[in-house]
Amino acid sequence: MTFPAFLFYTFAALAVLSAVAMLMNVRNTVAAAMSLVITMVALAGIYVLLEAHLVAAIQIMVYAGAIVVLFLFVVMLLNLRSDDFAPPRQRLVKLVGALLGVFVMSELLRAFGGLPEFRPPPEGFGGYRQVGIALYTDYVLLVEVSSLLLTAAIVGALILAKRKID
Amino acid sequence: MVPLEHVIGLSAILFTLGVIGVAIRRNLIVMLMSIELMLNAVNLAFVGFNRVWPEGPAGAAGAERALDGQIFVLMVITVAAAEVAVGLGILISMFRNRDSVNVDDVSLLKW
Amino acid sequence: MPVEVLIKTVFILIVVVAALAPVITWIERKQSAVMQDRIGANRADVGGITLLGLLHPFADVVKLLSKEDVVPEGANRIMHLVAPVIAAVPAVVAYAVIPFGGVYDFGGEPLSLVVANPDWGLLYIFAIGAIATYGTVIAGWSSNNNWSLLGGMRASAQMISYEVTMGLSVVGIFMVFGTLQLQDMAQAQDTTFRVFGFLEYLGLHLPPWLGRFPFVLPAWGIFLQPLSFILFLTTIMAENKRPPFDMPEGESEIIAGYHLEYSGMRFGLFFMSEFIEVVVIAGLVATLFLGGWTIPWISQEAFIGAVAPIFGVGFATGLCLVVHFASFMVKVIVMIWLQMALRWTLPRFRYDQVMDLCWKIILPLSIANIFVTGAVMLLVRGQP
Amino acid sequence: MVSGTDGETLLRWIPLVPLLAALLHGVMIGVVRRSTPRWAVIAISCGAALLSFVFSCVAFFHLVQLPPEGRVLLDSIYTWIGAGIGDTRLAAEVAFRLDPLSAVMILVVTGVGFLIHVYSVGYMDDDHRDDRGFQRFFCYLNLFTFSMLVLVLADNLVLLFLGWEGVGLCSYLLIGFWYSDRFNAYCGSKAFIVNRIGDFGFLIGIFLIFKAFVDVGVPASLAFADIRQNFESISGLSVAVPFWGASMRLVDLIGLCLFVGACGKSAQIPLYVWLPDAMAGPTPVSALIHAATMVTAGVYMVCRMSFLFAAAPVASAVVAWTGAITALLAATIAITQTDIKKVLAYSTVSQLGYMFIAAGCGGYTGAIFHLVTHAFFKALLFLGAGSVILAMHHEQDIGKMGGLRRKIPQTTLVFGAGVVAISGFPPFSGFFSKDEILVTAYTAHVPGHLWLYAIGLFTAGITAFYMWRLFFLTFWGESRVPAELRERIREPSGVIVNPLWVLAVLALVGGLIGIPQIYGGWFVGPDQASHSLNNFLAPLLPEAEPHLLEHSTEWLMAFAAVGIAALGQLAAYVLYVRRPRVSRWLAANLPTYHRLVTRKFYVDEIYDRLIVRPLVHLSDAVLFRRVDAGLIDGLAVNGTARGVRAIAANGLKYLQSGLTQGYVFMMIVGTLAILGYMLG
Repeated sequence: MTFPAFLFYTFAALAVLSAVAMLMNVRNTVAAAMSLVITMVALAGIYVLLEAHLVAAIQIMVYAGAIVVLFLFVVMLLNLRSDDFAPPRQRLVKLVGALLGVFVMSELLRAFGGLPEFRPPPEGFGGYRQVGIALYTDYVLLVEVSSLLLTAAIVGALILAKRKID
Repeated sequence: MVPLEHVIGLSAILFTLGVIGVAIRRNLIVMLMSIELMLNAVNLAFVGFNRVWPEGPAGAAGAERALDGQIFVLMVITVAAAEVAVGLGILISMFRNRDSVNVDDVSLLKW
Repeated sequence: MPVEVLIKTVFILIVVVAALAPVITWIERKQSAVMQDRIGANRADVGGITLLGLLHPFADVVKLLSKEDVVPEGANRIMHLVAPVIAAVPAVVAYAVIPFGGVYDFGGEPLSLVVANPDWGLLYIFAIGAIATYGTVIAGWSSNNNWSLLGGMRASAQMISYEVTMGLSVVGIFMVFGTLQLQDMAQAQDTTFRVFGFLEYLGLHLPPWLGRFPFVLPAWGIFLQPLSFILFLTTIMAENKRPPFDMPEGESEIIAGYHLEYSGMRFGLFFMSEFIEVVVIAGLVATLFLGGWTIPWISQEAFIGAVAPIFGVGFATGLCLVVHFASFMVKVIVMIWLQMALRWTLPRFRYDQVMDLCWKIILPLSIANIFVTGAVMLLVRGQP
Repeated sequence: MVSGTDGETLLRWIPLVPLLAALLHGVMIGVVRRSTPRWAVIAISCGAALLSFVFSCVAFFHLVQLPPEGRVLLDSIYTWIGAGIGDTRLAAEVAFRLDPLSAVMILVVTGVGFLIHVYSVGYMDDDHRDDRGFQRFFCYLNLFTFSMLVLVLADNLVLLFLGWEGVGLCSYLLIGFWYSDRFNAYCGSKAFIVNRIGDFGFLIGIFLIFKAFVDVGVPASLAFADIRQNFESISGLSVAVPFWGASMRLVDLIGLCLFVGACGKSAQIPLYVWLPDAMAGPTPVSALIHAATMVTAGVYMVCRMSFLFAAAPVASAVVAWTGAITALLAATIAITQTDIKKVLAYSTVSQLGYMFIAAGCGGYTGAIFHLVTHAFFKALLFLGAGSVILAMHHEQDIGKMGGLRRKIPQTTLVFGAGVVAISGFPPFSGFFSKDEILVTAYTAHVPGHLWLYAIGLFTAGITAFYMWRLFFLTFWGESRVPAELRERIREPSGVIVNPLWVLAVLALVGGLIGIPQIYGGWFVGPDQASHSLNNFLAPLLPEAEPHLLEHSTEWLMAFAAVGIAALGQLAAYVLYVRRPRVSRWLAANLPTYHRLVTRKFYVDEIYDRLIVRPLVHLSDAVLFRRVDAGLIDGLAVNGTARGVRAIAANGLKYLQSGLTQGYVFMMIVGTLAILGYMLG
C-alpha cells in the first residue's frame, strides 16, 4: 500500500463520509455546507494524486472557495434557521431514494471492467503550463463561450435576486 | 497508484449520493448542494479517465490533446458556478415570495 | 525526502510563528505609539527589565491563556469552536511555499531553502486564501449574534471579491517571470536589467555608460511591474482584513465584527492568524516584488565567485546562504513596517467604498496591466 | 399551309379597340363612380364598334390582294404560355390570324355588331335608369365584341378557348343584365353553367390533341397551321374506349369532344335548353349574341377544324344527325310558342341545326354561307321583335297582339322581309343558303344522308309555317291588344328603325354572295364550279369537294324547297287569318300533343329531375353533410382535437404536479432506463 494509495483511500473515505453527512444533516444547513466543503477539498486532494494539479487548485479556489461561500452567503442573508424532514410520506421517498441509489450504483459499477492500468504520465502532465496552452489553442472557442455564459449568469442572478425597486 | 476502477467507483458513489440528496431533501439549498456534489463526482470521473488515457482516445492528435478531460472539468466548473449563481438567485426570489425554502411550497406553477 | 522537508518546516515554524508573530504585536503597538509621539507598551517586565516592551507579547499570551473561554448561548457549539482553527491554519500553511533562501549545492543534491516547491506554487497561496474565508464566515454565523453575523457577511463578501482581483493583479508577474513557482521567480530576480535597455529594441544604439550603476536596477518585480506591486499589495491587505480594509472588525460600527463573541485563547488564535498573515504577506510581496532572498545588484554566482577564492567554496556558499536569508528577513521586516505604517495613516474605508475599489478600480487596472505587459513583452521579446 | 405575311400589326387593333372601350367604361363605373354623360357613352362604344368594323374592312382588302393560296395575315404579339422543354414544349402565343374563314366572320361580327350597337342606343334609351346601367350595358357589349373577335381571330386553340370563355362570360352578364329580377339572374347562371359543360368537352378535346402530338413526338403546338401540318401523324392512332371495349379512332374521339363544346355554345340537342331562357336578356343582346355571333362560334370552330372532322367519319355523322334532330325538334316546339322572342329563339336553334347538318355532311362552305345569311335575317327578326316590344311597351305575348300593321307600318315591312328571307323564298338569302345545305345533305356520304335531306326539307316547311304564323298573329287579323294599350302603340324612333332597314337590305341581298353556279354566279369565273363564297373559302377548306349533281336535279330540289315553303305559308295563312277557329279546334281535340309541344316536350323538367335535382341532392346531402361536415370536420379535425384533450386530461395532467420531487424522481427513472438500456 504505497503512500499515495493510502492518501487516496483516506481522501475517498473523507469525501464519502462528508457527502453522507451533508445529506443526513437536517438541522443545520451551514453544517451541510461545511461538509460539502470538506468533500470538495478531499476531491481536490484526489485530483493532485491523479496528476491534475491546476484542476485541483481551481477546484479549491473556485468550488470550495467561492461557490460554497456563496451558499453560506445566501444562507446567512436569508437567515434560514433549520430545516426539518418531511412528514412520514417523505420516509417512503427516502427509502425509495436509498433503493434507487443502490440500484444506480450497482448499475454503474457493473458497467465498468477492463479499464486500462495507470501508466506514468508524460512530463508536466496536468500542470498549469500544458493546460494553459491547450486551453488557448484548441479550446479558445470554449473559453469565449464560457465567458459569455458567465456574463449571462451574472445578469440572470442579478435580475432574479434584486429587490424590485420601482 | 490506485486501480482506475476504484476512482470511478468513488465517483459513482458520490454521484449516487448526490442523486439521493436531490431526491430526498426538500430544502432547495441542500438540493443545489447535492447537484454540486453530482457535478464534482462527474469531474472526478473526467480526471480519472484523463489520467488513464493521457494521449486521448486511440492516440488522438498530438500530446496537447491529452488534457481533454481536465479542460472539460474546467468547463464543468464554469457551468457549475453559473448554475449556482442563477440557482441562488431563484432561491432568493422564491424565499421572498414564499417565505420558505421548502420546495413543496412552490408547487403551484406560479408565484 | 521527508527528513529535509521536516527540518525546513520546523525552521519555518520557529522563525515565523514562534519568533515573528509575537514580535509583530509589539511592533504594532510600539510603531503606532512612536508615530503618534507616545511611548507605547513598556510596562511588562520580568524582574524589572522591560526591554522596551518586548515582553508584552508573552504577557498577552499568558493573559489570553488564563482567560475563560466563553461560548455564547444558542450558538452552534462545534462551529464556534472550529472557526478560529480554520482561520489560523491556512495562514501558517501558506508559508510552505515562500522561499527564504536560494538554491545551494553543498555537494550532492542542491539544497533549496523552501519547504515545498510545487509546480503551481502561487496558486497554492490563493487556494489557501480561499479556505481562510470560511474561518471568518463560520465565526460570524455561529456566534448567534447579529453584529458578528454582519461582520461575517462583510468579511466573506470582501474576501471573495479581493480573491479575484488578487489573482488578476499578479498575472503581470507571471507573464514577466514565466513561472508560478516562487523559488524560480526569486532566482529570476537575481539578475539586473538596464532601465533604458528597452530603447535598444527601438533600434537606438545605447552609449556604454548607460550600462553602469545608476541606470542598472536589480530585476525585481517592483521595477518591472510597479502597478502590479501596488495593486497586489492593496488586494492582499484587503484579503487579510488589515486596517485600511478592516470593516469586518470595524470597531466603530459593529464592535469587533466576527470575533465579537470570542474570548480567551480562541480570540488569541484569531489575532495570531492575522499577524501570521501579515508575515505571509510580507514574505510573499518580498519574494514577488523585492527579489526575495536576492542581494540587490550582486547575483549569487558573483557573490560566491568573489568570496570563494578567499575562504573556499563551501564556506562561500554557506556565507551566501546566510547573507541571502538575511536579505530576505530584512525585506520582510521592511514590508511589515510598511503594513503597520499603513495601518495608522489611512482612515478606514466605508464598506461600499471597499467593494467599489475592488471591482471598479483594481479589477480594470489589473486587466489593463496584463494587456500592457503583454504588449511590451511582445515588443521586447517577440513572443509573450 | 404557306406561312402568311407576318407583322400585320393592324390585326391586333381589331379586338383591342372594343377592349379599350370596355375598359374605359369599366374604369368610369368602377373607379370614377360618377355617371358619365350619355352622349360620351354612346360615342365611345359605337365609335369603337365602327372603328373595329373599318379596320376589319381594311384588313379584308389587304387579304383579298394576296394570291388565293397565300391568303393569310399573321400578327403574333407575345408568348402567352411557354411551358415544358424539348419536344413537350407547349408554346401558346397571343397571335391573330386572318384568313378567308376568319375574314368572313369578323366582317359579320363587326358589321352586325355595329348595327346592333346603334339599335341598342335607342332600345336601352327609353327604359334606362339613372344608375349607370346604360354604361354598364355598353361596357359588356364592347367586352363581348372583343371576346368574339379574339375567338374568331385566334391563331391557336388556346387563344380560341380564351375567346370562347370570354363570350360565355359576356352572355351570362348580358342575359342577367336586369339582375334585380331573380328569374333573369337564374337564366344567366343557367346559360353559363350549360356553356361550361360544353366547354368541358371542348377542353378535353384540346388536351387529347396535345397529348396525341406529344405521344407521337411531334413538337406540340396548338396553332391551327401546325395541327393541320402534323395532322397525318396522329390520324392513325386509335384508342380503346374504357366502357365500350371496342377501340375507336382517336380522331373520332377528338372530333366528338370538340363537337360537345360546339353543342354547348351553339345550343344543340343535349345542351340547347339555355338559349330559350336566354331571351330574358334585353332584345339587342338576344339579337347580337343569341342570333348573330356567339351561337355561331360552335359552327365556326367545327369549320376551323374541318380537316379533323373530314378525317373523322363517325364524328361527322354524329354532327350531321344531331343537327338534323335539333332542327326538327326546335322547329316543332316553335309552332306552339306564344312569346315572340321564344319563337325566334327556337328558330335560331333549328337554323343552327341546319348549319351542323351542312358541316356534318362535309359542306363547310355551305354551313358558313348559311351562318352569314342567318346572322343577317335573324338579327333583323330579333331587332324587329324588339321594336314591336318597344311599341307594345314590353308586351311580348303574341296572343295579346294582332293587327299592328296599321300602327307600326315600318316595323311590319321590315319584319316581313326577315320572315320572307328565313322561310326561303327564291330571290332572298334564306333560299340560297338553305338550298345549298339541302344539296350538300343530298350528296353527302354520311350514312342515311337521304333521311337527312328529307328531315331538312320537312323542317324547312315547318320553319315557313311558324314564321308566317308569328307574322300573321302579330301584324294581321283583328287586334287583340288590351284596350288601354291600344292608343299608346306608336312607331319607335328612327334610331331603332334605321338599322332595321339596313339589315333588311342585307337579309334580302345577302344570298347573292353565294349564288350557286347553276344560277350563273355573277362573279364566277369560267372554271370555278360553284358560287363565289365557296371558291373564296376553297383554299382553306379543301375537303369541300364540288357537287356531283347535274343541273336538272338541282333545279328539281330548288322547286321542292320553294313549294314546301309556300305550303307552310298557306297553312299558316289559313289557320291564323281566315279561320282562327280551326287552330283553336285543333288545339282542343289534340290536347295531349298540343300540351306536349307547348310544354317544350317537358325537356327542362326532365333535365331538372334527371340531372339537376340528384346533383344538388348529392352535393348537399351526401357530400356536404356527410363527407365534409361529418368526416373531415367531425372526425379529422374536431376528432383529433377531442382525442388530444382526452389524453391530456386523463394522462398527462398528473405528470405536471408542480412537486419538484416528482420531477426529480421521473428524471432519475428516465436516466436509469437509458443507462440500463445502454449498458445492458
